[in-house]
Amino acid sequence: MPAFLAAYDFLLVSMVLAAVLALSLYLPLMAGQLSLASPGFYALGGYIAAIISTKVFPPAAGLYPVPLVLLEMAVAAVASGVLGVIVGVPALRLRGIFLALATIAFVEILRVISLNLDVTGGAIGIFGVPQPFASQIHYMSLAIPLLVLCMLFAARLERSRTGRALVALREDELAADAMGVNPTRYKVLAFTVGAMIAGVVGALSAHFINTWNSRQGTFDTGVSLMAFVLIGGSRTFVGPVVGGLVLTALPEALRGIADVGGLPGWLAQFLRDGRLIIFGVMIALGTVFFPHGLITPALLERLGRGRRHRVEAA
Amino acid sequence: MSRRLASPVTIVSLIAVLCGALVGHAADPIPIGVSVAQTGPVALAGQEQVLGAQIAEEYFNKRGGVNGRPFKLIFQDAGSDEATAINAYQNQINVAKVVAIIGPSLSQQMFAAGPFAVRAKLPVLGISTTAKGIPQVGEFVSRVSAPVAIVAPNAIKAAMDINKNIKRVVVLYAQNDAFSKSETETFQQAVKDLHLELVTVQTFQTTDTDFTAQVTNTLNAKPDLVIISGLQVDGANLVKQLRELAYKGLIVGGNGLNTTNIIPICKALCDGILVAQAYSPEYKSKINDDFKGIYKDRQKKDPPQFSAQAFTGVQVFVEALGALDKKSPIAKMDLAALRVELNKQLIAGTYDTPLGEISFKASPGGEIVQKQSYVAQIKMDPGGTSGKWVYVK
Amino acid sequence: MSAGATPAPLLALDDLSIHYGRVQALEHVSLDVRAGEVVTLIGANGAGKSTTLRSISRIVPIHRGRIAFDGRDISGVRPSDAVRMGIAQVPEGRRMLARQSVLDNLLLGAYTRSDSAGIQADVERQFVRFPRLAERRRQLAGTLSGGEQQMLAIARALMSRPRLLLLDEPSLGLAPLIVRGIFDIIRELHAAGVTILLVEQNASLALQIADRAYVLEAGRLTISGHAAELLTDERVRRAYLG
Amino acid sequence: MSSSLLLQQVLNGLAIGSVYAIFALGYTLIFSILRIINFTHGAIFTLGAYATYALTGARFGFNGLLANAALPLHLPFVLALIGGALFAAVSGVIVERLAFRPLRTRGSDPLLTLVSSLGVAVALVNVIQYLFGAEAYSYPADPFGQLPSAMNFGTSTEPVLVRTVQVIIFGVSMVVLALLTVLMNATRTGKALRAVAEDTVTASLLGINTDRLILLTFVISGFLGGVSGTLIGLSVGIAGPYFGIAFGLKGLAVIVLGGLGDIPGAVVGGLLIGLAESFVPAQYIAYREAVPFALLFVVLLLRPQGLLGRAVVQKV
Repeated sequence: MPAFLAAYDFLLVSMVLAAVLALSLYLPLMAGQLSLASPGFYALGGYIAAIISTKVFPPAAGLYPVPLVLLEMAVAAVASGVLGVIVGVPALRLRGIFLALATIAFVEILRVISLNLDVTGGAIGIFGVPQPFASQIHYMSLAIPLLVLCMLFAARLERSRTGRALVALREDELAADAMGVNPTRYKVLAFTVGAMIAGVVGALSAHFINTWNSRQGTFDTGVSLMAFVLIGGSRTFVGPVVGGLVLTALPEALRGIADVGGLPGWLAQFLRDGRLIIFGVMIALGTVFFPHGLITPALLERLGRGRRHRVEAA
Repeated sequence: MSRRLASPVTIVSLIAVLCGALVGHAADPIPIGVSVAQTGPVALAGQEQVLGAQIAEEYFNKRGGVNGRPFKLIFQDAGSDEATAINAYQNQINVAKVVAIIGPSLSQQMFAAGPFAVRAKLPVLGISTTAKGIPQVGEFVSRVSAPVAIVAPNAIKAAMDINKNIKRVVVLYAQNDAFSKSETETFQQAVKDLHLELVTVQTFQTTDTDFTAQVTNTLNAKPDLVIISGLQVDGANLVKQLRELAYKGLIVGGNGLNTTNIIPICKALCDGILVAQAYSPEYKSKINDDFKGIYKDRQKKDPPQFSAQAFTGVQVFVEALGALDKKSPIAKMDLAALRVELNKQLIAGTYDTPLGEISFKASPGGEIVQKQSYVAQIKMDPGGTSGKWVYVK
Repeated sequence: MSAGATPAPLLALDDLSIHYGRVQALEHVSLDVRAGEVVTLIGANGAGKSTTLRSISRIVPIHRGRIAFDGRDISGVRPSDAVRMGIAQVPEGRRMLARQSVLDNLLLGAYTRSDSAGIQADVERQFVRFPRLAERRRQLAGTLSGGEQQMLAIARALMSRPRLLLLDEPSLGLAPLIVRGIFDIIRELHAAGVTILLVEQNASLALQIADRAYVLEAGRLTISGHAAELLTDERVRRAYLG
Repeated sequence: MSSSLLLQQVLNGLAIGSVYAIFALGYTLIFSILRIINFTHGAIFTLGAYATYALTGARFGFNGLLANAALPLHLPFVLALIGGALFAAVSGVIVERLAFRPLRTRGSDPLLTLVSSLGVAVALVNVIQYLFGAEAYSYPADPFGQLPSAMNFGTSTEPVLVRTVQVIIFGVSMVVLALLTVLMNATRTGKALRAVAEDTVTASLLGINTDRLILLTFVISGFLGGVSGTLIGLSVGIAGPYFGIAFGLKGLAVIVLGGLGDIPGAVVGGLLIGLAESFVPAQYIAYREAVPFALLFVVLLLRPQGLLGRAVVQKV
C-alpha cells in the first residue's frame, strides 16, 4: 500500500480535484445550462494562487503555510464569483448550444489575455509555486473536505426548493417561469457557485502541480469536464463525481495495465502508444451503453431500495 | 514523497537490490527513464527524442554499457500536458524505479514534474526544455538543452556580416510557446545591444497556419532583417509565406527551426535562413559522426536537434554512471544513494557529445555549459527537395 | 376482436401497449379501420390518441401487440416505409416545413413517389381543392394562417396518395368557421372513398362525420360502436359532449 | 491607410476567411441537420489530407506504424484529392454509424452525442498519430503544374500580393458554396434534407428516410472536410494529427457568426472573421487570437441566430 500511494499519490489527488471540478460544471447543468466556463475560472483561481504565493508572499524556506493556501482559495472564490456574475448575467440569457459556445469564447479570451499579461508570465507561466505539504498525498487533507463540502452542498441543493426550481428550469423554462421561478436569478446562482468552485480548485491546483500557465484551464479542460459529467451521469451529483474519478484514472490505468507483465509484447506496446485511442473509444462506447450516464437517480434509488426491501423493488 | 512513505519504499527497494545482488545482479540492466511527449500536440518533438534515445541505448550498450553492465531505457509517455508528465514521473520513480529520468519535452512540464524529482532525490535531465528557470527548479534538475542566450546574438551578428546595411529589424514569435517566448526576449535584447532598430514585434500561435496578417505588417515595416522564434511547422510556414509574399531580406530563425523537418514545408524557400543552432549535424567529432551515421542509415536524412539532444541525455547519464561506478561500485549502492551520487557525478563531469563538449554549472546546478554553438545557413538544392546547413561561424 | 363479418380490415391494432419511460401511454388497445370508413378516436387530452396515430405511423416504438396494415404486420417497419405502403398522417399542430414554400411542402408530400407527371397532376388537383394554397404557392409555409396551414397539411398528406389518412386534431386552434371548412373537406374525402382515422377532441363534430368511433380513456379503450349510437350514448354525452 | 494597403488587408482577410469558410461548411451542414456539433469534423478533415497524401504515392515519415511505407500507386494530385475526399466521406459514414446513430436510436440526451463525437475525435487523432507519426507532411511541389507562388492584385510599383494557393482555396470554397446551395434548394434530395433539418418527425411522416439522409449528410460533410483538409494542407502542409483540431475551435466561431446550420452563413462568417483578423492593427497583433471569440461572444449576446440566420428551434 505505501508503495502504491507513493506511485499514485498525484493521480489520486488529481482524481478528487477532477471530481470537484466536474461538480462546478454540473451545477449549471442542473438548471439545464451547459456552460463550459469552468476552465476559465479554474485558470483564474490558479493564477491568483500562483501570483499570491510567489509574488505577494516572498518564498521562504520550509513549507508554505496552509492558512495562506486557504486564503488564496478564498480570494479565488470571491474573484471567480464576481467574474461569474459579470459574465453570467448577460451570457445566461442564451440557451443550449449557444451558451456553451459563449462560454467557450470566454475561456479562449481569458487564455489570450493570460498569454499577453506580464503578471501571468505569458507562455512560460509562473513556476516554483511553493508547496504547503511535504508529500502530494497530503493534498487530500484539503481536496477531500472540498469534495465532501461540494457534494453535501449539491445533495442539499437537489432536495431544496432552489434545487427543485433548477430542475424545473431544466425540464421546461417557460413552465418554471410561469410557476414563479425567476429563471435568470436561479441560473446565475448555479453558474456563479460553479464558477467559485472552479476557482477554488484552480487555486489548490496551482500548488499541486507546482506551476501555472496559459495551458491550464482551456477548451480541452472543458471538454474533459463535459465528459466527466455526462459519462458519469448528469441527473444526480453522484454522476459527475464518479465520472471525474473514473475518467481521470482511466488513461493512467491503461498505462498501468501495459506495465503488468505477461502481456504479449505487441499488446503492451499498443496499450502504451495507443492509450488515447482506447480512451477515446471507451468514451464513445460509454455514451452508447450508458445513455444516461453511469450513475442515474434510478440506479441510486434501486441501490438504496435494494438494501431495504427487495420485494418492493420488484 | 514524504519520509514516512519513502522509508518503506527504500527498505523494499533495498531488499530488492540485495536479493538481486545474490542472483547475479551485475547482469541486470540499469533502468533509466525516458519520459517525453509520445502523445498529444508535442509528440512531434517527443518522437524525435525517442529515436535519438533509442539510438543511444543501442550504441552505448554495444560499447559495454556502464562498465560492462547494460542499461535499459524505460519509456513512459509524458504526454503534452503537465498532469501526464507528473504521472509519468511518478511511475518512473516509484514503479519502474529508474536511476534517472530524461524529459519531459516541454519547459512547462518540467516546471510541474521537476519538483517531484527534487523531492524523490533523483537526477532528471531536460533535453528540450530551454525556458529560463529550468535549473532553478531545484537540485537534481539539469538540462542539456542550451538556453539561447549565447547563440542568438551570434546569429544576428552573422546576418550583419552578410548584409552590412541592416538597420530595421522585425521580430516574430510564437506567443503560446514557452521556448519561443524565452528565445525572443534574448533576440530582442540582442537587437537593442547591437544598436539595430526593432521596428515591430509580431506574434503568432504555434497552431496558426496563416500568417498573411503578420507578413503584411512585417513588410509594411520595411525590415532589413526578420527574426523568427517559433517551432518547426509554424516557423517554416511563416518563412514560406514571407517569401511567397515577396520578402527579399535576410531571415534569422531561432533554434526551433533547427531541424531538417522544415525543408518539406518551405522547400526551396527555406534557402538562406540563418539558424542559431544548439546542435549541428555538420559538427565534426567521432561521437557525432557515429550518431549521425546511425541516424542517417535509418531515416535517410540528417538527425534533427531533438534527436541529438536525446542521444546526449542518455550519453551523459551512461558516462556519469560509468564514472561513478569506477569511484565506488554502483552495484553495491542502494537506489536512493545511487540516485543522489549519480546527480553529483553528473554535474561534476564533462562530456564529449554530439552537441560538442558540454559540462554543467555548479550554480545554478545543472545548467548546461556548451562549448560549441553554431550559426548555419540553409543551402537548398536547385530542386528544392533537399538541403543542408552550411556553417557561417 | 370487434364487430362485423366484412372482409379483413385495412388497419388493425391488436393488443397494443406503449410506454414512454415508465409512463404507460397505451394499454391493450385493439381497434380496426375498414377500407372506405371514417373512424374517429375521441378522448380527453393525454388519453393516448396522438400516441395511437404516431404508433401507426411508426414514429413511436411499440412494446406489446401488433399493427397490421392491409393484412401485413407493420410493427417493425420504419416510418418512411409506412408512408410508402400507403399510410399518411396529418400531424397534430400541422407541423409545416415553415422555411419551405407551399409548393415544396406539397412536393415533399410526394417524396415516396417517382412519377413526376402524376405528381404534377396531383399538385394541380390540390390547388383546385384548396384555391387559397394555389394563390400562395410560392409563399413560405410559415407565413400562412392557421387554417391555410391545416389545408396545406391535409393536401401534403394526400400527395402521397395514401390508402389510409390519419388526421390528428385538425380543428385544434382554429376559428369555428375555418373548422367547419376543414370538416367539409374531410367529408368530401370520405365521399371520394379515402379511408380516414380521425383523432379529435371536438367529439360532437367528429361523431357527426364518422362511421364508427372509439373512446380512449387513460390509454385504454372504453367504449366503441357506431358513431351515431355514441352520439346518444349517455356516458359519452356526459364526458365528451357536455 | 494607403489604398493598396487597404486592398491588401481586404484580400488577406478574404484569403484567411476562405480557409475558415471551407472548413466550416461541412461542420455547419451536420449542425443544420442534427442540431449538434460534430467534433469529429476536424479529425475527418485531417484524415482526408493524409489520405490524399497517401494516394499521391508519397512515402510516410519516420514514425508510426506505417513509417517509410507508401502506397503502390501514384495518382495525379487532382485524382488523389478526390480519392482523399472520398476516403473522408467513408470515414464520415463510419463515424455516423458508430458515434451518432446508436445514440439517436436510443433517444439519449443530445448532449451525450457531443461527448461521443469527442471520444471518436480523440480516438481518430490518436489513430492517425499511431499510423503516421506526429510529424508534418507536405504535398509534392507544383501539384497544379507551374503556377507563380503569388498573384499580384495591385500595380507593379505597389504590389498587392496574395498567395496563389489561397486564391485557389477561395475559388473552391465559392464553387462548393454554389453547388451546395443548388443541392439544398433545387433538388428533391436537398429539399428533403432541409425538411429533416427543420423537423425530423415531419420529414418521417412524409416518407423521408431520415436515417438515410442523415447518413448522406455525413457523406457530404466528410467529402467537404476531405477536400478542405487537402486544400489547406496544400497551403501550409499537414501539420500533424492535430492539424484539423486547431481549426475546430475557430470553426465554431465561424459557424455561429454565420448562424448555426446556415450554409451561406458559414461562408460569410468565415470571410468576416478573416477580415476582422486581418484588420487587427499591427501593434495589437498579440490579441488577434481573441478576435474571433470576442466577435462570437458579442454576436451571441446581440444576435444569437447569427448575422444572417433566422431564429432556429433550439435543441442542442
